[in-house]
Amino acid sequence: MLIFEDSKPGRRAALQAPQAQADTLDIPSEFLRASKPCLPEVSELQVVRHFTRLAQKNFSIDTHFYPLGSCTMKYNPRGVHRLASLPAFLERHPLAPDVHSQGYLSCAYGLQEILKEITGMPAVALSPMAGAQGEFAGVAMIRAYHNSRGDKQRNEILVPDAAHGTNPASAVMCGYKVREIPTASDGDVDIEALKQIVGPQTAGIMLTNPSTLGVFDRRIEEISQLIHQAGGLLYYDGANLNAILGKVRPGDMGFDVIHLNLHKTFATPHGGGGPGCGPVAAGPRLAEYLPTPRVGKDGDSFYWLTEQDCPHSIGRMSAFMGNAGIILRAYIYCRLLGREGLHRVAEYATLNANYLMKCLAEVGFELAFPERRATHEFIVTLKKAAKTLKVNAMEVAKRLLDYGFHAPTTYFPLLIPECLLIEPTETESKEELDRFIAAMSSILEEMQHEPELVRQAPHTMPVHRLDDVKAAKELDLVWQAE
Amino acid sequence: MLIFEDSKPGRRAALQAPQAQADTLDIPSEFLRASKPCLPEVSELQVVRHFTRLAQKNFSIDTHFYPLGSCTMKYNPRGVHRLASLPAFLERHPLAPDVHSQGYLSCAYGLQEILKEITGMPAVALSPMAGAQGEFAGVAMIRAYHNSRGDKQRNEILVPDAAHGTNPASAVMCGYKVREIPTASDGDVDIEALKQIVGPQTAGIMLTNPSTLGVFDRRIEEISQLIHQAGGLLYYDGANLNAILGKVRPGDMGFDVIHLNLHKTFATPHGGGGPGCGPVAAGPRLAEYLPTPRVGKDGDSFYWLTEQDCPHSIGRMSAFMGNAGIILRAYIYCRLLGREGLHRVAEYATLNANYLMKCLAEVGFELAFPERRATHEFIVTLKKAAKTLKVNAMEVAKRLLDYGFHAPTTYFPLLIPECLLIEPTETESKEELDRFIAAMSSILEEMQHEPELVRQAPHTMPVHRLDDVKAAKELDLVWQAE
Amino acid sequence: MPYIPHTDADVKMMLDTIGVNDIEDLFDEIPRSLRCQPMDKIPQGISEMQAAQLLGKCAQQDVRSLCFIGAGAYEHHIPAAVWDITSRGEFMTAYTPYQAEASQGTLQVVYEYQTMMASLMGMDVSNASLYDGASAMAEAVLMAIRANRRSKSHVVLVAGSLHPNYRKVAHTIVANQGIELVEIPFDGTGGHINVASLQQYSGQDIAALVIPQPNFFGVLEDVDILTDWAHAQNALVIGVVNPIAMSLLKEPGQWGTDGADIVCGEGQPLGVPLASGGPYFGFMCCKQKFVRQLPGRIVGRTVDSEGKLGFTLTLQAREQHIRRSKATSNICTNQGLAVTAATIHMSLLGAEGIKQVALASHANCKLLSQHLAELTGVDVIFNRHYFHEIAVRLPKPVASTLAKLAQQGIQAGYDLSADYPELGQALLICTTETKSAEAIKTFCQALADSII
Amino acid sequence: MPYIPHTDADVKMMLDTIGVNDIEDLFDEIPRSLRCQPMDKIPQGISEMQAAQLLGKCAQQDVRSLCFIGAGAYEHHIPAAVWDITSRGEFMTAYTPYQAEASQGTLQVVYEYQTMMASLMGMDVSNASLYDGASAMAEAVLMAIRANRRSKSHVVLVAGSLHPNYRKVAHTIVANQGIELVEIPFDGTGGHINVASLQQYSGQDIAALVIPQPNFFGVLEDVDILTDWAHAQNALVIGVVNPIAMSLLKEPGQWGTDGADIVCGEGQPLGVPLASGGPYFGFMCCKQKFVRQLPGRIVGRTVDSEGKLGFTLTLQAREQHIRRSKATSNICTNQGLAVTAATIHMSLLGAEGIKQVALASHANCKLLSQHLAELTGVDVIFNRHYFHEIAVRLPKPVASTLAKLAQQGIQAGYDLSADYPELGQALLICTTETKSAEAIKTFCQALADSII
Ligand SMILES: Cc1ncc(COP(=O)(O)O)c(C=O)c1O
Ligand SMILES: Cc1ncc(COP(=O)(O)O)c(C=O)c1O
Repeated sequence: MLIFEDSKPGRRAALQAPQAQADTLDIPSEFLRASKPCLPEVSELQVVRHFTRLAQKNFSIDTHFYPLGSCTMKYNPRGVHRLASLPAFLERHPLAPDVHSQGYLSCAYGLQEILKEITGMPAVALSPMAGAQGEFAGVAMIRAYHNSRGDKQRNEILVPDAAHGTNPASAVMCGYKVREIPTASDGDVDIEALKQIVGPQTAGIMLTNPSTLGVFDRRIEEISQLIHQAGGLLYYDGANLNAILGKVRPGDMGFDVIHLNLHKTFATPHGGGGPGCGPVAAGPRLAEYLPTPRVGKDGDSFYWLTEQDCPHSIGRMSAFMGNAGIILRAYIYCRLLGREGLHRVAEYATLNANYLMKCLAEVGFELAFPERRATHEFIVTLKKAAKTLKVNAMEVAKRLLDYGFHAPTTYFPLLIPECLLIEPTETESKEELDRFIAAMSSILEEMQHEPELVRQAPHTMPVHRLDDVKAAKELDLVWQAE
Repeated sequence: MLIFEDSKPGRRAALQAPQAQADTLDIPSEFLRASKPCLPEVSELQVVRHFTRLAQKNFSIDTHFYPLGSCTMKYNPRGVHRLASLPAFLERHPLAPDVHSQGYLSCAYGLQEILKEITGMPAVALSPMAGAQGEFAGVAMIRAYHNSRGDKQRNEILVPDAAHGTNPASAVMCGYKVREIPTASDGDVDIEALKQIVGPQTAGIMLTNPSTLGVFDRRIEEISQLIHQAGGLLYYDGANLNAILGKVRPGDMGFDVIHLNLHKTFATPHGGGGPGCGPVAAGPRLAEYLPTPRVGKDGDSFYWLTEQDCPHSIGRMSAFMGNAGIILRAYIYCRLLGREGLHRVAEYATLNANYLMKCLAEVGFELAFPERRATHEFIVTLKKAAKTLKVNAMEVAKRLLDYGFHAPTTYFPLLIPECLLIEPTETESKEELDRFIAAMSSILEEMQHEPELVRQAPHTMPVHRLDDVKAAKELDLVWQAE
Repeated sequence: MPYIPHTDADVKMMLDTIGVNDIEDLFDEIPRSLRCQPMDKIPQGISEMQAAQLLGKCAQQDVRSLCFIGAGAYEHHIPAAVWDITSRGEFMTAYTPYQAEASQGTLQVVYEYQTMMASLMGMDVSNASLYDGASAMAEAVLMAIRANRRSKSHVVLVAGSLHPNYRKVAHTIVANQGIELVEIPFDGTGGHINVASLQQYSGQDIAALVIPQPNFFGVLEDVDILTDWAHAQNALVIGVVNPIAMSLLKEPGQWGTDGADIVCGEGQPLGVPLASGGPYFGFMCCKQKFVRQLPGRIVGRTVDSEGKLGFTLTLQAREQHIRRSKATSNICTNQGLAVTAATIHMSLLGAEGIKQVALASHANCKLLSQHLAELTGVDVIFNRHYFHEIAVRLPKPVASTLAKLAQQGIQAGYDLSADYPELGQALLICTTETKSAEAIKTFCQALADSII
Repeated sequence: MPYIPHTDADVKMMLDTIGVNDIEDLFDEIPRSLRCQPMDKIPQGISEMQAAQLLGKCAQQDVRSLCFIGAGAYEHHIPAAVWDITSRGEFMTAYTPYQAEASQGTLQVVYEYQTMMASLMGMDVSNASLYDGASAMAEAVLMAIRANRRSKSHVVLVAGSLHPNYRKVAHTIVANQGIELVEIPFDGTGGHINVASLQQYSGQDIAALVIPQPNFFGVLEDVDILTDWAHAQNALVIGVVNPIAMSLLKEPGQWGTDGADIVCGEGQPLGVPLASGGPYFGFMCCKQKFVRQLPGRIVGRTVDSEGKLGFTLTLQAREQHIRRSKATSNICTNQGLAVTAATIHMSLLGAEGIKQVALASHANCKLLSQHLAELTGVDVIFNRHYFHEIAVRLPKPVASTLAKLAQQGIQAGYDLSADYPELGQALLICTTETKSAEAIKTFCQALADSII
């Protein structure tokens, strides 16, 4: 039932609005609204009950194992949420004077320092509000760099075919053409192809390493040299940082700029779609172009660096200071884990992924890169099953829901047919992984002996398989009273 | 799955405990524990996931209509919960000095004043921690009163047969004998029988009015005279206060002492079993016997009245000051509603009950007291159905769960066979009541045409019908590792 | 209308259905003469925003301070997850689980709680909670009288070293049934019950002996000796213990040769905030053979009609709603939500974590006592082993010292002089793991300044 | 190990299964030369209790004050129910609803949100959110360029009365694509865009005109005239509005003859706390015909294989994960949780409630301006109708006045002098329904004292 169907004219959650003062309204009617918007008219209990029941229809980390590749669905610590929600933080106006804001500023500054250490980069800006905005910022910084040198013929950004869709989209938003680089059969970038493509028109390359194929590109140093020699710069997509935290740093690999997904590696909750936060860290070449605002420190006090302080900045990305609440969460998470804890993140995420990969292979699943180590994630391909058993990856994913597991990422990266990208994260126990393996194994049985059961899945969710085609063809995007 | 089954030796939610300082332990081993208790060894995510999933297995006000008679399951305002959980309130030690506690004390005092007005009684003590403890306090006060007058032959408390089980149990805990009074066929106390029973041995009577039969005893003035003339006192069980708030006051009906269930009428959540709070209000005869501690006011400042201030008090009921958090909630609820709002509570609770009663009668259910007004609740009896259709009240209750409604109270009061005691409360909408009526009506159909469906209910809950007999016979009260 | 969902049209349709003209008609069975006036002394309603402003002001008046008061309620770290989950609507706004099939969440939580609590106490079974530690002890006394088949006595011996409020509450609750609570004086040097002082009761018919561990002064009692003495008299042993301490100290099930018979206490230290005194919860465990005398709710595991495991309230025949005047207790509503919190808390900390809490709390108290030893005029009163709380004698009146420290935002402890005038100007000071070495220093410095 | 559930035995078994000796072996594909040193500059880990103490101290430094700053972020009452429900684990810890069947909760919330938001704006459709108001406006500019089939221009006219930071963000985001944002100066007397100043662009090829309502100064724009002018030039109209104001002011769908084409703005006033600037959310609505150019997620209603209604992400072919370099935007993660809060907030307040909030906020601002009128030297700068926010000129430098008031715990407003030096010592002051008459008086008194 929709909340609108609970609505009845004249009903109110009366304690939530102030007494109207309509008699004092001095605004002439030409400026005023003539008809009432269609918002529900419901009681407070109706609202609480409606949305509580809706919540129960979701899978989430708090209720289910959620091995969604490339998304790092790890435990979101409740203690972090609590502390980031202290009233003083929630009540502070973004434009409050610095003297009233030393607490928040010190945390943001603290996170900048921590991210510098983690990335091996000398400067950090926290304001981009998600990974994609961080990508945009990074590419815009590359552009600003070339522009400042009068190097204007560089109009191409190179992006591996396995890259996340935001990479090419961000490059285009910065006014670049995108050139795709193929992947070699071992999962690393096809370096010979890269050599063909790179040239004086190359502004830079966007790499994810470990890549979204779940492998670490072993020739990263060579790639880095190649690009730099051609006058291009290297952008690092940090969405997969969970795999290498404390093991290897993007700065040391030769990258010039990187974004991080705080809502992945740094355990801030994903909120059913967001918010996230995509800080950007920059090497010496690009630091001066970082977006504003950033936090500076003078003696014991902290302050906002303004546009005046950063004359070469690419500018603002948000009306205020970015997703402060997420920044706070990441800071608290880092303080809780500390250097040892952060280091362990990559170790156990990698351990879990490799264990799961090995076990799934043993029960009969085909790996995309059986000769490679898994990083924090890995790919299973159902190419053969799809042909012989006529059960595809999407159907297996849906069937997993019936077993009480969220599905892995499907059909991404696009170049691996019928793929499942599986990322267990470090916060899942061996028992949970073993249960998942058992479920996958049992689905494999079903594919052989009861394929229809899998094809029609899910069977136990609030709805059966939804008709996506109808959704896109007969658009129903807002509710209309009958 | 039990949390113990998630447990593995050596696992820890490591951030939750301080670093051990075992080296400094100076306590000799004779005082120390030799073996470790069996607590689960689990990670934080395992805990969060386990208990979140368990929560989803409950029906609750926030998720379901819950017409549990005698329990007043109304909306528990989230705003009240939030404000009662302000850190300053949660962090205060119960023995903190009064100068550090003026905020809490002013709220408790404010509630005392409000309850005086609502009950029509001159004095209130908030410390009893539930209705039953309030009953104990009230009866103990009656005993203290008689004792103080040397009136020691009074050894009986009268309790109507319809009374809640806590009433006789509380009287016995105070050292009294309990005499049951029958109910007349119209639902009121059988006054002729009462006249036979009352006498010089009568210490008092415990009455619930409106009674648990869902009717208001019309002869309350006569009863009051009768008891008082015999030298007894009247105790009012305030669990049903929701029905009469602002309409009639126990003090005006002639009662000498009353307890209130803040977790019913005053909308504090029931917590899956508690906590509640059972303040006691007393008339002039009994005020001096109220339990300690209470809150006094001197000029602008508030303080705890101690045993010295109340020499005739029956004494303490709790180690500290009772369920302070519930007291705060009730105070905030009263302030939000204010006098008009509190008044409306009884009106709409009564409207809902009478509407539901009328409609259920129309669809074919038999009422226990068809000639009477419903108060805030009423009784349906399935006596005939049980005989003719062989479907009993318990089975109908279970079947309601399948329809997404919590069951009404069943088999209470004991004197109405196969009864359902139904209390919708004022916070449910007409639509919700109509859906409930439709469900009941459809169950009536099922009873006639598919009785087995009802008899085997529930069918959609996390478990099917549980074996209570086995539970009591083969006691399994704590988990043992295999 | 606040929290009332009815529109005018609804009301009209409903009244029509009922067949009356207005809502007032529904109250026509109440005698006119009794109907009351508007409740003018109750303030008018306010919005949630106004309430937030009002309560915000109240909260500001409750000064947040550095608290060294223990005396039965203890400030421990509570993981955020505990109340985040406990406050979920499905736990918070459910009733007592009368409909088991629709309450498996709450029921399983209680079953897990019973398991944890019984194990922590080294006992066979646990109930689902009582109101608080003090009222639980009163119920334990009543239970002991019912349960002790070898005694006809209504006399229960109670250690004078037990929390004074517990003794008062027990008196309020049991006295009307003619039960006599006899106080055993504590040893002036050790602060504990010296078994010698029990000798006068040897051979008498005694229903039970109540032993605290640690006692009100933080002092450790000789629980083994006391237990064996009581059992030798055919008296039952009631332990009143701090559950955090039980991760470290010998569990009641192991006291003496046969162990305590009934154990109860305040559950607050297990994840429940100080919160001005409540809601907390009283726990109670006992030996299997006494389970039918145990007051309060009990959850059992059973199977459903398909053989699947599930949980339900059991042994209800002990309870007031079935047994009425013959029930084991009048308790109905208990402290379920606090128990939910405690169950989550114990799950998060585990046996090892709770032990670390106990160790750190105690280590802090040792640190405190070392600092105090440097203050001239301040003496630790008792010479026995203790757990995380100590009684000290001050050279100045306690009341004025406390007032001075309060002005500096320090709640220095509990003034013992009213309850125990024989101890002189005595102050009970507690530390938990929440007190840093720095905070302890601040406290001792402030105390030093105040007694100059 | 914090948040890691593995026991030593687990690790050993897992390594054995994989066939390596230790965890370090799993990193053997990373070139040795690249491996990094321990991250020594990161502090060591602390417990949750220590973190609570640390953050508690930080929070204390963020002085809580009486805040009259608006400037794009507004302090409104937020019902407790909003975040209590929004913070439930199932909403907070879910990912973007790629698996529709396991995400009906989130998806239905977004569908309801889209319905409410489209209706509040008087538009046909809404997306599921963008990052914030400023970046949403930048996306609106990009969208207008794509959507305007009648224009080949890369020129977009932007009111100079629009929030300066919005203009800056839009510049950052669109400039690299060669789009030119031309600023239309505002009228010095009215503070609004005078249509006369647009005449110089008449007949030119303009892709779009961006109109704020109310504008940054709180002043109301002549939205009807501006809209009709733009449409006459074949330019699209982008409205940038305050959603609370839209309960009262004419909705963009009704601007001029044909209504605005795209509407966006900051969703924060709808139930999202000030929270130092975020997470907030940008909303965006448009006419049906432009829906395929709309950036961001969109939820549609459809049926399942049994014909039951359900919800799913739709029109994904616009998005980066399908369309990659040809997508309508690079946005992926959005501000879903804030949207959940806004949906609950709008449900609790309803149309009437939000209108009351708007009316009360505005009435407070009128009260404020009356008080200010009594202060000599303080002048309201613009002579037009406004909504809940006004610009005033002070007789003393704004910066030092603000500093003085800050010392008294008052955040007096937003200093306009850096962005608009032409206005002199100008201060932008806002009131919402949270400011009592008393607070307004306190403020005016403090302001009066500070400018003597
Ligand atoms: C590899 C990769 N890059 C970039 C992104 C984009 O991050 P965001 O969704 O925060 O914009 C993602 C997120 O899914 C990703 O997995
Ligand atoms: C009529 C009546 N009296 C007394 C009580 C006892 O109250 P409590 O459960 O708070 O002890 C109840 C509670 O169910 C009740 O319904």
